[in-house]
Amino acid sequence: MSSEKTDPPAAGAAPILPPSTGMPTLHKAIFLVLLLFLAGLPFMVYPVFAMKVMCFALFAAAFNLLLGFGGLLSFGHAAYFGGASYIAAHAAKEWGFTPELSVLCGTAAAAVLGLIIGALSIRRQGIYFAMVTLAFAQMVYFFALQAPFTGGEDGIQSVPRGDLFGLIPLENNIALYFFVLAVTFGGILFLYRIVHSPFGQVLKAIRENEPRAISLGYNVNRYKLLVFVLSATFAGLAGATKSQVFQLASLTDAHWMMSGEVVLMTLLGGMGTIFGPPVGAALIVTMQNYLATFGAWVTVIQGVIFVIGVLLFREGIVGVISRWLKRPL
Amino acid sequence: MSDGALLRVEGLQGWYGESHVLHGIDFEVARGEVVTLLGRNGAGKTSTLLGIMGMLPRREGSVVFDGTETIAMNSRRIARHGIAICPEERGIFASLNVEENLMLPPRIAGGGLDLDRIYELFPNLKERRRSQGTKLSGGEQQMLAIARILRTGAKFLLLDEPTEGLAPVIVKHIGGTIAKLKTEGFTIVLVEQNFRFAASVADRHYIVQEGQVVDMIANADIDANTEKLHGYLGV
Amino acid sequence: MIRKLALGTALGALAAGAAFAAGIDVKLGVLNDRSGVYADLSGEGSVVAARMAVEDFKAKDKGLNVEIISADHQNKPDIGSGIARKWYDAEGVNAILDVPTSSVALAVADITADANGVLLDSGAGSTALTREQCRPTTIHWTYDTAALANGTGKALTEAGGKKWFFLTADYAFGHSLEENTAKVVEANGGEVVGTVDVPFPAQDFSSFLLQAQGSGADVIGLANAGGDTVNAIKQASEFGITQAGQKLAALLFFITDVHALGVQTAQGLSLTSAFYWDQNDQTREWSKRFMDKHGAEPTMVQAGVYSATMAYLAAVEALGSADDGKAVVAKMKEMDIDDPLFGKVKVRGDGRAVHDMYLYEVKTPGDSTGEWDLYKQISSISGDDAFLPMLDECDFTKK
Amino acid sequence: MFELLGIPPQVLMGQLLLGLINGSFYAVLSLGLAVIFGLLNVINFAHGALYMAGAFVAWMLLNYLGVGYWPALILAPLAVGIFGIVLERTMLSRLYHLDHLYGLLLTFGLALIIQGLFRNYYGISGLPYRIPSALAGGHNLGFMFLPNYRAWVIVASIIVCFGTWFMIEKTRLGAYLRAATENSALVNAFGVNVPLLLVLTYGFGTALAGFAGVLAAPIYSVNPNMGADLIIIVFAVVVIGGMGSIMGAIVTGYMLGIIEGLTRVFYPEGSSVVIFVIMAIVLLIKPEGLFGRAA
Repeated sequence: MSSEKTDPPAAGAAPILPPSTGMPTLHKAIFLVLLLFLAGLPFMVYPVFAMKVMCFALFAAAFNLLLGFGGLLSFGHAAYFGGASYIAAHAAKEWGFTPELSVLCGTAAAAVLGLIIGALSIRRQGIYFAMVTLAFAQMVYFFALQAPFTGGEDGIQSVPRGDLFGLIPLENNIALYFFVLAVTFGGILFLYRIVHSPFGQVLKAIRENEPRAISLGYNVNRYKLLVFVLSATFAGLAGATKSQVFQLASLTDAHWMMSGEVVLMTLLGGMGTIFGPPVGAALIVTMQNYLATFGAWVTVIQGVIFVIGVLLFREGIVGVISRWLKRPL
Repeated sequence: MSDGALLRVEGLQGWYGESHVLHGIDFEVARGEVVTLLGRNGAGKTSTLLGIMGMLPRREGSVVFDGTETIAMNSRRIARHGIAICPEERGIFASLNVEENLMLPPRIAGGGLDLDRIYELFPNLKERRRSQGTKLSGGEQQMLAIARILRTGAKFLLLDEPTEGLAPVIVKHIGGTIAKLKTEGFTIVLVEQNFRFAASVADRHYIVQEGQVVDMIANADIDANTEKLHGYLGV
Repeated sequence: MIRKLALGTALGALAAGAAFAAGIDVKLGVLNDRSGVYADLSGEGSVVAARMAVEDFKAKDKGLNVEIISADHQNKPDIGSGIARKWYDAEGVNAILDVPTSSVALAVADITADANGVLLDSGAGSTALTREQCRPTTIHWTYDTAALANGTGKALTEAGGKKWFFLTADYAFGHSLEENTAKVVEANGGEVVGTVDVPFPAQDFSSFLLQAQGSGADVIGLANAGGDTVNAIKQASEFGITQAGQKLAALLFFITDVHALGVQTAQGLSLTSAFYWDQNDQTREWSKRFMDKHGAEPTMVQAGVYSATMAYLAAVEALGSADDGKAVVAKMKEMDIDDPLFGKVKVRGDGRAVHDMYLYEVKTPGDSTGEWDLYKQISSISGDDAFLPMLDECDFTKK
Repeated sequence: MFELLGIPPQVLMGQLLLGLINGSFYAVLSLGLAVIFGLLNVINFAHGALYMAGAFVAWMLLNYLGVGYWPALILAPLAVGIFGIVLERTMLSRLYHLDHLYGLLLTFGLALIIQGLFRNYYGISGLPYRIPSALAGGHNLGFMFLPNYRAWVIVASIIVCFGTWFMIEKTRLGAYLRAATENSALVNAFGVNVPLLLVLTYGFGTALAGFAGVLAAPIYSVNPNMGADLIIIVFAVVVIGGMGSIMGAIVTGYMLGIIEGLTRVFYPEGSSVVIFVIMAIVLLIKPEGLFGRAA
């Protein structure tokens, strides 16, 4: 088994932008259009559904930071997503924290978890890295199942939505929607900044040729750990926010299928692209939502989409568009 | 000579993914000849052998072997036409023992050496037939790599730097083996860095530079062309 | 937003117009497991049962326009609560039916209370639905873990099974079933000699069964459900545990499970159920129609969906509207219900539907005359004995 | 008589034996996974679904064609293997030049499709499959009652594992496989039909999954979900043993079955996570796995 083969794939056809201080016009325009669209969205579709999409979009974007830009395939990201959602739900329900503090609490917990697991995992490569992260995620799942405060199978239910900053009640779906929009959109913008910062460039260098990056004097492990923690933190932010939206933290969020789902979202949208993972997340969540009435056929349809995606659209949707436009997206 | 060519390569181009390594190789080898490809590191000698064998991910041009165009064939079919390769760094399999390594390439034609004959030629291999292939010394590994393609019945051999990193006495032994094979009617294309060794076994030398054949020197003319050769090889 | 509102108003006007002409609009949502472990005992069969209820109620003739929709909650509380919320907020659903899996049911109960809808739960077992998390809009129709414990647990203890060992599925439902049963066992002079928490879901129970065997218990209580129960029973028979004299108590066991096991393996097991197709002429007649449509005999959960829907429609008819969930539930609590499948049913103030439960034993291969001829009735348990007494703070008729 | 942590030795013996039985399933399944990974570099996530399919094919043979357990033990793996060959030819073979990840995703998608289809047609509660009459009953070993069928499971798995090991390590065909695992391009250039080797290997690996499925049918509930959670456990076994190591997969399979069995006595709740704890420790200390060659 040669070492190239075990490395995660390079970021498809989409090249990374050169380091620049400003955002390219195309991206600015897309972000702006997206923001306008999202601002109007809750009046067109069911707001809770839109919020779910946004939480998963942030989750996928955070995961993509690690896979698409850091070149590290984690198979245990449900640990941070689910872990943060439990902590945030617990903070809001038992400690009476306001929503923003609860979310912060959950996110911080994910960051700490990411630091511990990351420090232990990043020395492993390729499939071994994926398996170590899976192993730790299974332990987190086990903890979520057994710990007294997580409510086992029931999860933490009836989490109060509370008042934002102790002032603005979020009981109203629309108010909550704009809170979630601010958190997730802000999160994705922040991830965008990271990718296009000098730090992002070093990551790219490491991903493409680790030995050379080492010889250039970069402390590769420190960079890997940092990107791991950042990715875990934002995955946690997504999970914590989701727990406020659904007023619920449950085992689903920590299960290994969730780790698999986020890989799927990222690949379907386009690994290593900025807009791909959120698009993938939106597609998968929409699909699950609208196919729910098909009962057992959902898994079959999902499987077929997987297979077709892998065989025909490996660059993902946004990856393909980006190739057509010859512009990174 | 050109009518009797066993192998004729014309305008052979080759790529590894995005990188273009062969830019139109032209040369030919007559039946019973020993020919070397000489050139600096990275000139495209090994790629030329892989190109003939169909082992490059992508190739274009023409490679006619024994009257058959092979450019569209995969390496398995090319092998079945009677070409055998002894690859760079010998390609001995670590998970196979010596005898398994020997027996690995299937017979593709009659007239291959049988196991007893091979052990007669290379007695060391017989002694160590149960050892793991990669536990042998470098010289023994090289013997093994050559021996295993003699079994197949292929009469056209591609040898990629068979003397690399070996002690002079073993190099000499290999030279002897190649000479013997030539007398038995084998046709051989040899990639070499060791110019002295090449001169001791080959009939003709092709010079490869930047993915193209730039010159051909008959072994008989080699003394007259020493200067030129040194220039090509940067000795 | 404006367009949407305009559209909504237009549709509303249309609907209102139609209502004047043809009666009351009712939208029912069957929310259950359609792909996971409970898909056979609830699933599409529950939708079939709900449709039959609408037909049998002759809703059209009585001026009720009933529409039924359905969705798969995958046994995940987040998926289930998401669907329930959407149904109430965006699709105008009046009542949600079935909802197996306690964790999902509890989440949906909360959302239902917030939305002033109605939860007619048939599939879930948790007693919390009418106790710790009782809501004025919840009705818990078919069974609960206490009723199962009072049926199977009590019967077996009284029959001499004094020492119990529990194989408990290691999640909320399993623990609650174990706890309820242990109380009943102890109240009847028995004792619990050991328990083992089995990770859920599990395939291989042999190791746990061996521990149970070594404990010297008279009865091995299976506090689990679905595939876990089936596997545990299959393996208990394989290891000769039942032959050696220990009795198995499948605390939650559906006819589809027995069917999956076959009478050869399941024979002699005691189980508690609210319904069996071969109980009387009415159940036989109904079950035959169900069988024709669905291809399997109904489980008690599916029968419960039917009978709860009948009662619900009657209350809506009496009130003339399905809009106020709390009022509909209050109405159901006032009514005297005589159900073709469940007999006399009284919905208590806390939302617990009280009816008789039955103790059955699985027939031997010799006694069983057909694929679905599976149960022999041992006794019937009156509703008041089967279900836990009402908690005062949960009596919403007093508030 | 001594007791270990309050457990009498007889009970411990019984639990060890049961662990070995479970390990038999792990060994056969992880062997198939390891064989496939070794040569194809594909992490076959459909393995659990194919295991389930094996059990179902046995059930179908019995109920539709009246073919009993013993013929099914050959026919069902054959059917699953042929299905695997079709999958390899039509889909997997297009992905060999790509990263592992794509093979994993493709097979994950295939697993969803296979499971979904069986769920649609056969429901979820499972189907009964009787223990063959020749193996009904059991023997009292003193410390436990050992059903004959379970004893057969151990024997059958040892035969299959040893046979596979022998074929790979000691035969000509096995030499091709090992050589192709190291350098398939060179083996192909010797005139060996490597694509044929690949497809046969995948067929064989999936047939092993099908075989495990038939073995499981009489003792576990035959239902569409029976392989769904098994796959990551078996995958963990392969990783602990060393990816692609045949002996590693077999030995680790039995060993983890036993460790899991012991966990069920001392800390039952933890028996579902113990394998992952071991995997984390092994990967952190010896990343190439217990029996793997350092990469």
